[in-house]
Amino acid sequence: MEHKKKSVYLDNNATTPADPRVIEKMLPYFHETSANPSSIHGAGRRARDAVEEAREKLSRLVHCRTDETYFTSGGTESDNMGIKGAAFAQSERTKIITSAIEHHAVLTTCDYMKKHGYEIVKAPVDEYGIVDLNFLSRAVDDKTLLVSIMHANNEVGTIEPLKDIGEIAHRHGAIFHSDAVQTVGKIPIDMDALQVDMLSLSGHKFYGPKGVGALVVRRGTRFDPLHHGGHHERNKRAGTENVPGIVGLGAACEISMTEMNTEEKSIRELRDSLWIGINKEIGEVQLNGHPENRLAGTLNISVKYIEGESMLLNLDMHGIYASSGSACTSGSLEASHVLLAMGVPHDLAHGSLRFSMGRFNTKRDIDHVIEVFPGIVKKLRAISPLCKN
Amino acid sequence: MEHKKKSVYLDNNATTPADPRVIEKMLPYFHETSANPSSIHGAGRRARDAVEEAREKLSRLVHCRTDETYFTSGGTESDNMGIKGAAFAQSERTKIITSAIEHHAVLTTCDYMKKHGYEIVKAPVDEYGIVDLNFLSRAVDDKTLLVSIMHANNEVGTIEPLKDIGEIAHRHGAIFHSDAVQTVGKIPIDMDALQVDMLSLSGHKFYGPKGVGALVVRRGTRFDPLHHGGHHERNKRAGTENVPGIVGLGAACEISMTEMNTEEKSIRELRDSLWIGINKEIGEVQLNGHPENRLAGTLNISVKYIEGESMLLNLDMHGIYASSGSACTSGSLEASHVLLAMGVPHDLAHGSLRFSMGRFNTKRDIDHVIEVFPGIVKKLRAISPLCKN
Amino acid sequence: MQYSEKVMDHFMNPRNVGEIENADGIGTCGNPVCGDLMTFYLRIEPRIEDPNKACISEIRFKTFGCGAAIAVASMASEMVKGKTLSEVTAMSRDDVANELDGLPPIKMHCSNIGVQAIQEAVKDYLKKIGRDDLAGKIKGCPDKKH
Amino acid sequence: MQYSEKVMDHFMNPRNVGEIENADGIGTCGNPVCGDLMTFYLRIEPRIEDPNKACISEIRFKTFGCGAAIAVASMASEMVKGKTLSEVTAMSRDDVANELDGLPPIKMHCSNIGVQAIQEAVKDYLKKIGRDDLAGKIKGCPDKKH
Ligand SMILES: Cc1ncc(COP(=O)(O)O)c(C=O)c1O
Ligand SMILES: Cc1ncc(COP(=O)(O)O)c(C=O)c1O
Repeated sequence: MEHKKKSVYLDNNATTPADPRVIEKMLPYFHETSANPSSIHGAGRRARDAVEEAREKLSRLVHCRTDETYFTSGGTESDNMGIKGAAFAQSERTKIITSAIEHHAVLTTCDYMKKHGYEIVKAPVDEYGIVDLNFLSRAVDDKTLLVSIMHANNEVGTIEPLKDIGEIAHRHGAIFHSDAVQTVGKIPIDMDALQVDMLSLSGHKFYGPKGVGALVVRRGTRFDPLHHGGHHERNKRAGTENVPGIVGLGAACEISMTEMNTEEKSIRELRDSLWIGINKEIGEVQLNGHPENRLAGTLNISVKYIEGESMLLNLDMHGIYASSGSACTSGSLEASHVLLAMGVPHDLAHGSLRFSMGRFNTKRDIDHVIEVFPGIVKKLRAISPLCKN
Repeated sequence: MEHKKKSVYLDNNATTPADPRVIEKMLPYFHETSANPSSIHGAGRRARDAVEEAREKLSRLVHCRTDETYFTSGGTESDNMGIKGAAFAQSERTKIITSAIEHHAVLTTCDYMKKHGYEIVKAPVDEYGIVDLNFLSRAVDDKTLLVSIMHANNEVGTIEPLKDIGEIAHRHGAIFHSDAVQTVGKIPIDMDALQVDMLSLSGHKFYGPKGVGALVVRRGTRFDPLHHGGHHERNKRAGTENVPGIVGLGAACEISMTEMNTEEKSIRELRDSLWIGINKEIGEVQLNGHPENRLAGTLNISVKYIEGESMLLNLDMHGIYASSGSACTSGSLEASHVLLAMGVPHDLAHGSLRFSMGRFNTKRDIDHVIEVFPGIVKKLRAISPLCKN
Repeated sequence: MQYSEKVMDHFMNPRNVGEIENADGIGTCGNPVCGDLMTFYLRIEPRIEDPNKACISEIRFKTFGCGAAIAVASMASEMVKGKTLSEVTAMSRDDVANELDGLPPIKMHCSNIGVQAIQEAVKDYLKKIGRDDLAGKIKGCPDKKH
Repeated sequence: MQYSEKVMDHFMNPRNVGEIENADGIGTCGNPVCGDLMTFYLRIEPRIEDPNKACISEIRFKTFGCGAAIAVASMASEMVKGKTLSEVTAMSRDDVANELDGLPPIKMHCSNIGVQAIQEAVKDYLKKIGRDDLAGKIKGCPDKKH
C-alpha cells in the first residue's frame, strides 16, 4: 500500500496491509480502553473480555477450543514455541522430521535443536513442492517426537496434504506441528480433520496487525513455554497481552470466516489472469509450484536468462511491489532453498519472481503489471549474456 | 482510561494508555505504508526506514548505539532473551545472581534456568527494597555469568543502585542485566554510566503500544537468540518486524526524551498530595518502598486490618482503578513476594494497595480518591475481626 | 477472574455483619497470614434432649479477606439462619459457592473457610453445653489456621 | 539493503551495453549458478613495444545478475574506457564500489566480479597477441566461476 499514484502491491505473502475494519476495532484499545487484562478492576476486565472475545473468533476460524489457543508475537514465535516447547517437554524422543521447503522460522529452529542433540530429518519434495509421503512414512518412527510440515509454502504456494502427514505422525505417537502462517484466513482449517496437534499462525499474513500471532495446541499435547514469567495464557506464554493486537487478530479472523470463500475465488481469478497475460506476452517463463493445489494468490515464476532482483527493481520503478523468493531471504545471496529443493536449476531459481495477490488488489493492478512487465523482461534479456537471440 | 464518567485510572505501573501522539504516528503503518521491512521494493524500504528511525529514537533515550538495540514483543521477552541468551551463549560459568524482588519475568526465567543446571542466588533487600550490596559483593564470583537486578521495582517503585551493582558484576567479568521496564521513559538512563550490559524495556509502560519492547545489549556482550528464524535484527531476533509497534515505541521514546523532566515533577506532586491526603484521613497506614528513592508515580501503602482486594473492588465501584501488588500476580493467592522480601508482615502485605500515577492523571483524580477512599477503609475495618475499636 | 453478581452484591452489602455479645458459640477459621480470617457468632435456640436439632436463631460475622471471603461469610450467614445444627454440620463449601452462582477456582478456599468457621462455632457451642461427644464428630477448622 | 542513487542510475540506464564483433579481448567472470555472470568485450589501441601501455578504446558488456551487478558492469565500463591496460590491472573492487557511492556489504562480490571480468578480457587480449608472460601476471577471474 502506497502513497504514490498507481502503486501496485503484489507482495501479500510477505505481509498484508491491515484491513481498515481491523484497525477500527483495535483503535479503542490503545488509549480509551487501555488496561492490563490481568488487572481486576473494571478497565482490566474490559481488556480481558476483549482478549477472550478475540480468542473465540480465532477458535471458530481454525475449529479448536478456546483453551487450546495461545497468543504470541507472530508466526516465528509460534514456530519456536511449538517446536522447542514440544521437544523440551519430554526426554524420551529425540528425532524431529521436517521438510526441505519450510520457512526459516522452522528450519533455523531445527538447526538450533540439532545443536542441542536432536536428530533432524528433512523430507524432500517433488517438482511441485509436495512433501514426499513415502519418505515420511519410512522416516517417522518411535523415536520421532515431532513432525513439522507447513500447510502452504510461502514462496510457491503449494498446499501440503496435512491429513496424510498427520496420520503418518500419529501412527508412531509423534506430535504433528504445522506452520499454517500462509493458510490461516485464506483456506478453511479444521484442526481435527487435518490431524494437526500444533498450528502456527500470524496476524499480518491475513489482514490483521503485525506483531501478533498464535500457537494452537490441541488438549493433551504437552509443551514447555518459550517465554517464562507471569501467569498469562494459562501459564504457557508470559507477557502482558497485546490487547489491541489480539483484538485486531480476532477481527481479522472474523472477517476471513465470512469472506474467505468469495475472496478466494476473486483472488484466484486475478492471479490466473496475470499468469495468462504474462504467458502471452513473454516467452520462456515457467510456473513454480503446484499448478492447481496452491494458494489462490500466489504466482511464482522463473523468467529465463535474467535475474530476479533486477526484475524486482525495475518493477519497483514502476510502482509494482513484488518479491523474489521469501521476503526474509531477499537480503541473502543464495537462491531460494524452496525452488532448489523442487529441482529448479540454479539460474532459474535466481530468475524467480513472486507476485502475491490479496484482498486489496484489483483487475487494474494486474493490467498494469501486464502492461509494464514484458518491457522490463525485454530490456534485461537484451543485456543478458545468457540470451542468444 | 475509561468511558464512564469520573473513572480514575491509577494503575500506570501495570500498563499505561498509549499517548494519542504515539497512536497517530503508528496509524499510517497499519495500512497505507504497510510492508515487510525485509522487502527490497519501495514500500519495504519505507517500512525499513521507519524501523530504523525508531531505533535511533530508542538509542538516544537510553544512550546506546543503534546496533545495540533489538526489538522484541515486550518486557517479558526481553528478560527471557537476555537471561537465557547470555547463559546459553557460553558454557564456562554457571551461576546467576538476581534479587528477591524481581518481576516474575526474571524470577520464573531463573527458575527455568535452575532446572537446566544453573545455580540461582537471590540477593535479599532491606526494608525499603534496596538490594543488599554487601551480599552481592560476596555472592558474585568467577563462576557468575550474569547478575540480573531490576532498575526500579514495579510494586513499590524503589530504584536500585545500578552503577554500584554493575561495578560488582564487572569486577568478576559477569554480565550485568537490568530489567528497566519501569524506568525507561520515566527517569534518565545512560547504559554506560549505569554500567549495564543488557537492558530490558517495554513500550506499554511508558505510553507506547503493548506488544513491543526491546533488549539493549552492549557491543561485545555475547548472547544466543530466543526466537530463531529469518535474518531480522542482525540475526538475533527473528520474526517480521512489528512496524507500527516499533514506530509507536520510537514515538514514545521521543516524547519521553523531551517531557521526562517536567512530567516527573508533576507526577511526583500528584503522588505526594495523594499520600498526604490519605495520611490525614486514615490512621494506621504505612508506606511501602523507599521514601525518596523511588519512581515518582508509585504509591504503595498497607492499610492495617483490611485486605487489598476488598479495597480494590470497592474502589472499582467508584471508578477508581488501582492494584494490589503486581498486576501479574493479582490473580494469585500469595501475598506479594516483594513486600514479604522487604520484611512487611503477611497481614500488611495482604493489605497492600498500589496507586500508580501517570501522564494522564490530574489533581481531580487525586481529589476523587481522597474523597472516596477513607469511607471504604472505614467500612471494611468495621467488619474486620482484626480491628478492635 | 470475574465475580458473579451475587458475589458482588453480598460483598458490597454484606448481611449479618457484627458480633453477638455473650454468643452461644464463637468460631474462627483462617489466618491473616494467608489473607483470610472469619469469625462467626451464633445465638442458638437450645434443644437439650437432642442438641443436633437445635436451631440457629441469630448469626453475626466479621471478616478480614478478599471480596470472595466477605461474600462467602455473608451468604453462609444467610444460609444457616434458622437451620438445625446437624443441617449446618452437613453443609459443604460447594453449597455456599453454588448459592453465590459460583466462585473463581482460586477462591474456592474462601468458601471452605466460611463453612468451617461456622462449624467451629457450632462445635464451640456443643462443648460449652458439655456435649464434647457431639462436638468431636464435627470437623470444623482443620488446624485453626486453615 | 539500500542502493545509492548512482547505483540505481547505472542499473536503470546501463552504459556500454552490448557486444563487440571481433573484439580484441573478451572476458567472463561469475556463474549463473551463483546468480551473477558478466562478459566484457574490449577494443584496444595496440602498443606493441609496451602492451601494458595500450589503451582501451571501446568497451561493451553483457550481464546476468542483480541490480548491483548491472550497475557495477556499467560503472566499470565507464571507468576503464581510455585507460591503459596496466591501469586496468591495478583496479580493485573498492574503486568501482566507491565510484558508485558504495555498495551494500553483501553485494561487494559483484564489484569483484566486474573488475575480474574486465581483467580477464585484458588477459585474453595479451594472450592473443602472444604475451602470455604479461597475461600470467594478471589475476583475472579466480576459477572462471568466481
Ligand atoms: C510460512 C511462514 N512461516 C512463518 C513466517 C514467520 O512469521 P512472522 O514473520 O510473523 O514471524 C512466515 C512469514 O514471514 C511464513 O510465510
Ligand atoms: C519490572 C517489570 N518487568 C517486566 C515486566 C514484563 O513486561 P511485559 O508485560 O511487557 O512483558 C513488567 C510488567 O509487566 C514489569 O513491571
